[in-house]
Amino acid sequence: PSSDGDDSAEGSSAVDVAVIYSETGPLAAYGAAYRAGLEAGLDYATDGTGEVDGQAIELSFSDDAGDSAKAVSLAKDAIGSGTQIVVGTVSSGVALPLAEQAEQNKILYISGPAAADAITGINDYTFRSGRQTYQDVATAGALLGDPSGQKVVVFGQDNAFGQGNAAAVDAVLGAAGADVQSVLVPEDATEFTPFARRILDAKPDLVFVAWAGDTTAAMWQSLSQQQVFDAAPVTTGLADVASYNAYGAASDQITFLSHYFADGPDNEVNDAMVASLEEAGETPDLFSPDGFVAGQMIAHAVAEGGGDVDAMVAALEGWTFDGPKGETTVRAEDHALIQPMYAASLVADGDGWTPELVEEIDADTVAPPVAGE
Amino acid sequence: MSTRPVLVVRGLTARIAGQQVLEDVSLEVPARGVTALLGRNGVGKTSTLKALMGLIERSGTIELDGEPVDRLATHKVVQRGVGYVPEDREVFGSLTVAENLRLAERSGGRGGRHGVSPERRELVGDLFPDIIDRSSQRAGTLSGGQQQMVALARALLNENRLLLVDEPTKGLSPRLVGEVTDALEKAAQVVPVLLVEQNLTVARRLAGDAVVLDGGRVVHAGPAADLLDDESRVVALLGVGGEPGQSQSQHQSQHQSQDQSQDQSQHQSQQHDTAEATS
Amino acid sequence: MSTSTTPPTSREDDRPATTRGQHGDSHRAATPGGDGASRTRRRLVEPVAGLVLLVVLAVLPLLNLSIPGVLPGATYTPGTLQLLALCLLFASLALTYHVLFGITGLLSFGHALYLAVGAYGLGIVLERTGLGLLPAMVVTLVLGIAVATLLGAVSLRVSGISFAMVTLAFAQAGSVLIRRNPSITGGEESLPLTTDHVPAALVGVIHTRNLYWVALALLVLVLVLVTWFERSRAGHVAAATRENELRVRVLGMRPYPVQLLAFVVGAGLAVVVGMVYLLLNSGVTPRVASADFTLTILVVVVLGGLGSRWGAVVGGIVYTLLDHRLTALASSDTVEQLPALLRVPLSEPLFLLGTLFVLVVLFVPGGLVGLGTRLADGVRGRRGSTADGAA
Amino acid sequence: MSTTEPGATHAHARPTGGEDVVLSATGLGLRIGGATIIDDVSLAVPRGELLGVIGPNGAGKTTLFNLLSGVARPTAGRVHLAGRDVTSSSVDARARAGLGRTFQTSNLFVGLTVRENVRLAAQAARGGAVSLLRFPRRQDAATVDALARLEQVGLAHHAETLAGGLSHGDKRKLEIAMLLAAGPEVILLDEPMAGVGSADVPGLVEVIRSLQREHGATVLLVEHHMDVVLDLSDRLAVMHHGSLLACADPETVMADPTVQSAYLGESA
Amino acid sequence: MSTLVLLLVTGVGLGALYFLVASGLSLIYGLMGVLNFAHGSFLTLGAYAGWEVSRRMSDGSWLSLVLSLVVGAAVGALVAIATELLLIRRLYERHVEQVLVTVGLALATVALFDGIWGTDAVYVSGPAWLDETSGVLGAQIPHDRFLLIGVAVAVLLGIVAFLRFTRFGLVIRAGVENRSMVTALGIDVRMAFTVVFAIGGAAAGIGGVLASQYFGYVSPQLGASLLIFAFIVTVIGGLGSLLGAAIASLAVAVLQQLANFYASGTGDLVVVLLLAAVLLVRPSGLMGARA
Ligand SMILES: Nc1ncnc2c1ncn2[C@@H]1O[C@H](COP(=O)(O)OP(=O)(O)OP(=O)(O)O)[C@@H](O)[C@H]1O
Ligand SMILES: Nc1ncnc2c1ncn2[C@@H]1O[C@H](COP(=O)(O)OP(=O)(O)OP(=O)(O)O)[C@@H](O)[C@H]1O
Ligand SMILES: [Mg+2]
Ligand SMILES: [Mg+2]
Repeated sequence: PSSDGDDSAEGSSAVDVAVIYSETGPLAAYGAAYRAGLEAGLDYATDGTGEVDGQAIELSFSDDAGDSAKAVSLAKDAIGSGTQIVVGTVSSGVALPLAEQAEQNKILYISGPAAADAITGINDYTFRSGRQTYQDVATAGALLGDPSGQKVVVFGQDNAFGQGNAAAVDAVLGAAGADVQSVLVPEDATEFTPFARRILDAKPDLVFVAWAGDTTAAMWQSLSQQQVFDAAPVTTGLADVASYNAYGAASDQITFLSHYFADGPDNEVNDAMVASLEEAGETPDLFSPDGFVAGQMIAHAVAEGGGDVDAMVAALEGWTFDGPKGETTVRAEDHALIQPMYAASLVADGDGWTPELVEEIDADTVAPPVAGE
Repeated sequence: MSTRPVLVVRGLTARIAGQQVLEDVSLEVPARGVTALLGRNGVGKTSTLKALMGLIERSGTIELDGEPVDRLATHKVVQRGVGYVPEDREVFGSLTVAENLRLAERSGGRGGRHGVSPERRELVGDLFPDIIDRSSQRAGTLSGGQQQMVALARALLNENRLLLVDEPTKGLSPRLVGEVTDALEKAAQVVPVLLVEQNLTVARRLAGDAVVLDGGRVVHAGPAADLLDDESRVVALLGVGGEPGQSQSQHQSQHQSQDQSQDQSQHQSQQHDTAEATS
Repeated sequence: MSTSTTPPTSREDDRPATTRGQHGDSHRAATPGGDGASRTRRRLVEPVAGLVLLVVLAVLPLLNLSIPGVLPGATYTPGTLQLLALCLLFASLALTYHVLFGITGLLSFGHALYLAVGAYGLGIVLERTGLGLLPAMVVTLVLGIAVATLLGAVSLRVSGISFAMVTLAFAQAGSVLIRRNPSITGGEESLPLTTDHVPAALVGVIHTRNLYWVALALLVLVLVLVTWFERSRAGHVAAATRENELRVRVLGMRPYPVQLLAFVVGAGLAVVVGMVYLLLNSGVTPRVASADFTLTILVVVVLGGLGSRWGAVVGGIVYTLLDHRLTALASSDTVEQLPALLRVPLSEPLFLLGTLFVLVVLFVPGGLVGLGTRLADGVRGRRGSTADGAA
Repeated sequence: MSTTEPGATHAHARPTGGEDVVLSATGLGLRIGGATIIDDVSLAVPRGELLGVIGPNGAGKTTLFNLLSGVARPTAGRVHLAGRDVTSSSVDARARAGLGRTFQTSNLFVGLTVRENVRLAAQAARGGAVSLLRFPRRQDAATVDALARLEQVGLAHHAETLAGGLSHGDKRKLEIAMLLAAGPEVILLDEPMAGVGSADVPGLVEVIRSLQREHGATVLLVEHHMDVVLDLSDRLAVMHHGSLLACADPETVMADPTVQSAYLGESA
Repeated sequence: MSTLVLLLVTGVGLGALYFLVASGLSLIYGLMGVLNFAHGSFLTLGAYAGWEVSRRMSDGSWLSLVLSLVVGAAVGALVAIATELLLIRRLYERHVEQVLVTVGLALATVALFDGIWGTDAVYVSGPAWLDETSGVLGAQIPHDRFLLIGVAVAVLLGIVAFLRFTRFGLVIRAGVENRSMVTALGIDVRMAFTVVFAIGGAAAGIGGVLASQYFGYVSPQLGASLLIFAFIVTVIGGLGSLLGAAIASLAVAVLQQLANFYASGTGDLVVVLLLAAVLLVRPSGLMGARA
């Protein structure tokens, strides 16, 4: 960290933070949750002042519309005009190029909800404020108990997300002795019956579903109709609030692993976040904590590292703090964000469904192996 | 007699693609007989007909039987009783001959079959048995002359107040030229015709009046005979310097020229009132 | 009567689309035939104006110019230079499409594939081989041309809308393959540029200026090559093929090789553009291989003015500016404060872009360049007619 | 028409037996679906002859031209061009072997200028048309030739007009100019005079005559203007219902009663 | 065996969906030569309209489904008419420009839907019976497939009857070839074009409502995601041939199902290859009229 004298010299000037996220485009809903969380988090970390040690933290939001070319161009604009901290984006396809920019230009980058494992340990300048795929999968593993000898089928889309999940399951459960097999569906497919049959043909002991996108409802319906639930327990990640109605008839038969839902964690930070979001007219959602934690990390980095990138990186590395999900650690070696995860179930609630906590999974249980080792 | 002209055109100006092709064309088509529209290539004959039909941008006044039609959409003009035979035949190549004809049958309402009298159909059948035989052939595969027949038949199927006919004998065999000329002559007895024709023999035989265009303007109007029988005028207005190879074509035209003189005397009587109208 | 014939563009034009003068040269040739002087003047004007423009563009990074609302900042700042470089890149891409569609009349729905081949090809070659940047580019270009020749040779067996669909299908297959093989291409998570063998001068925000110059050089290169092709005898035969294939054959020439040549030239240049795209964005996502992206190129070419080289260039620049800056406009405070009826559409940049595009197609048939020429001709025409009147 | 000399004396150059046949068809036939469109047509055209082809509408004249030029493929018979069997050659291969044609309805590059239309024809004939390394120039041989051809048919003043904007008659003239520029040895003319104003007919007749006389081209001419056909033809072929009725000197043909009734329509 | 039955029957169901999407497209494209990229938006809008209806009615009754279909069709027809009057009409006979305006319209409308209904999918439910299954030769066939097949057949017959028993088909085929000549025969070709566009739009609206039932959701991307298959089906089937489109829909869907099951999810690639192969062998498509 630089000397106090330097800090106060810069004290008058504001610290610029460029937030690049999806305000429009297909992931706009995630973007909105992230932004609300971020504003709440910074507010919380600075006690509502928006200032750290007398330096105002200026967030400037810009829209990448989910397009990496736009994001890079926005990042270059920000970096070129002296910004040292870039945060955000909800899509992995945008986060990785931004991480690349961070390394090329030696600035601090804190990635948002993008789940790709590849972001962890990608370079010295890149951090993450959300969870990663490995943690999802490890949560499922924790639910399974002792996996050895069990047959696990990963059902997902045949793209980076699905394949990443399949690989992670293999790494987590396969390593623990499970027989992992995957059924991957072409991304553009609209008829899932044949794939449901494939799951059945595999005679699984556990089905792990990794799915994103609009076809979720149709997929679950096919699984119900072909009676996959009768064959084996099914687990999947609980997505955002808007999707709670997508699981249809299968809702109460699925064991969900969850990154976050409002009633999951039980701690003060979470209460504060939920209160602050509700006050702002927002609903706490899957990616609220990603934004909130980003806010906390920004405040901490600025407080400890001042305007110096290396100092900010050093300040974040190994930092343990209380986040909305409880005790959270930025692992020094690869910047993985070590955090607890949740198991949940959906229960009928009038017309819709609400998640209920089944179990909190300890942060260390689901911690990814150190990247690059 | 004081029959008024069926078509009165005043100050017709037209543009294609922003370029002026007609300038202040005024002409009248008498209520009977054939009026020939003559001129060298590219002077605007076809454009005149298209402008009358509303197929190209135009301004000026056009009256059909005293009613202005210059602001009507093309199909409205046609529904007022104007038949059109276009220069390039413009048959619908992907439709069959029968479909081409069916499409041309006009009716008061839509969809119905009424409006075309059996006599009309018979007339067309008599004139062009060839194409009736080919009802189910796609018009695009017809020979050039056959397509010309379809184009003519489409116009002759309906009762019209005026026919606009653009080079109907182009591409027809001499025999058919004769027959089409006969047909037009017959048609002209019930419906006036404005005829564009390069074949002066045909024009001479049919036309009562003639209008000559040059450079998008009318340069002459009057009785056809006055123009076509006056060699020096023909040369001056149409640029025709005596028919080529006259000697070789003697045995072919002898017969026709006899017809011609008869026709001309026939026409003579009609020409008086029209001459008055145009002067 | 005047002897001038301007290409018909009126709405009531009753000829099929293909008969309208869309050929850059024919536009020029078709303007007043009589006065050779104005033609030679024009012949000189184009290169001179081009050169001046080139110089201005080249020194832009050294200047401190700001165009508020259009550019995000002063011209020397990296963000602005990056945006300008993207503009130039898109202009180049549009030019490569002009070779296919504008000159040869080949409506391809799969042109994005070649951009993707360039970007992914270079990315993969750099990542998997120890080759330096230039050798890697050569390898990629050779590969790209091979792919273009093969797919072009197959798709050109059909024509018209069938050709469009076959190219669409190939591009779709390419897109599926890219998304489905993340271990090679990174899939949705993007393929990053491996910078080990890339000269340091092309890496990092402080060097954005160099990347801008690379993009400018690319545009000049593509413009020269496309102009070359268009002006060459082969280009003229390609234009003739667009107009009337049978007639070309009756004159004893084979349309197929000419079309294939145009296809490979267009696609090959797109591969080069793709390589620069990778450098500029230091990564690539499957978006560039999507059918939407091809449509975007089509939009650009039409926006600028179909059939004209400068149209493609102008279209590429304007489109990119709009695409990036409308996003900023849409999220601006002014829009936020509008009533919902206005705010909802205005806060969607793509809505604005789509609407604008529709308006251009409807009301500005020659695209932006056509609009420019028409305005200029209007002025000149009025001056001309008064001169005539005086004479 | 200042470029053609009027009043060139006319003489029928009769083909002598056993001369050099440049284009021939043997047993040519075309059936589409159940219809016989061309039926067993055999024809030999000696070098330098001008053969008129007449017949009622729909007799198969245009189709015969399509078969000879490769636009359509026969279902029977063979076509020989300059001693080579070209039955299965493509349109462009036959064009390169010296066959040129015009179309009954004008078939032009409507979006290119008149000059460019003719220039393309001239360049195609000279070779190297698809060169990437050479450019059309105002002074190059092909352009100079093109402008001369336009002069010859009386279209020089339209050189910079888009071909699509020409009037019908002018398009016919452009077709002929393109043919002149391509300079083929064997020429198929499908109703070149249809729609041409009477004023311009003599000029075009002279142009066609010069093709044969001065350039030694072999010409097949379909035309319904009898005076033109009779004026130009060395021999006359008569098509009827897809068959070749007769092929002889004009006097003999014109005297044939079938021709009189079916074609000329004179109830002799 | 039961697996094969399941694949075939659901394949036919998927084919029915493809046909519902493609029918309007094929009608408009085949008759008018307009490759309507905005067709997907018509479909999405129909689906949203249907959803708005069913969410106002008590969700899940047959009446509300029928009403959704009617409203969806009406909305589809109305936007199609508006599109035709405002955009397409000005560009008759300029097919490339027509394609382009529809591209622009598609871009703009998808963004507009994003703005109005949000980017998240809204979930749709219909009569409970549709979510149930019946055993057919040992395979569990979801009932909504039967609904899809039934409606697809009805739409096919309806459009064929329209073309056969009215003059519209004739007028439009002629109008596409040479519009000014049709007007020169005294026919108001513009009206005919509008009517056909409206029918295409109504078909899209119905397709949209049923697609949303089938997928269980509506999102701004719904139409666009189906559009590419509709294009492929239309082109394989052959220009303007509705029957061709129907056959191609079945072929594509069944092939896709089988390839997805037996050839490890290569359905998409197989369809692309099928398209290329069909066009290379028969450039005019399976039942295309024009060569
Ligand atoms: N589509 C067009 N675009 C531009 N100019 C045109 C177009 N059509 C016709 N013209 C011009 O309009 C003028 C008149 O043409 P029009 O077709 O009316 O002549 P015409 O008297 O019928 O000639 P022809 O006897 O050759 O048929 C011509 O100079 C022609 O060049
Ligand atoms: N696909 C087809 N099916 C049936 N008949 C056909 C087909 N194609 C052409 N024909 C017929 O073949 C005959 C020959 O036509 P062609 O065009 O060769 O005649 P033509 O002698 O050139 O006549 P014209 O002098 O009128 O131009 C015509 O009767 C035509 O209707
Ligand atoms: Mg004319
Ligand atoms: Mg013919």
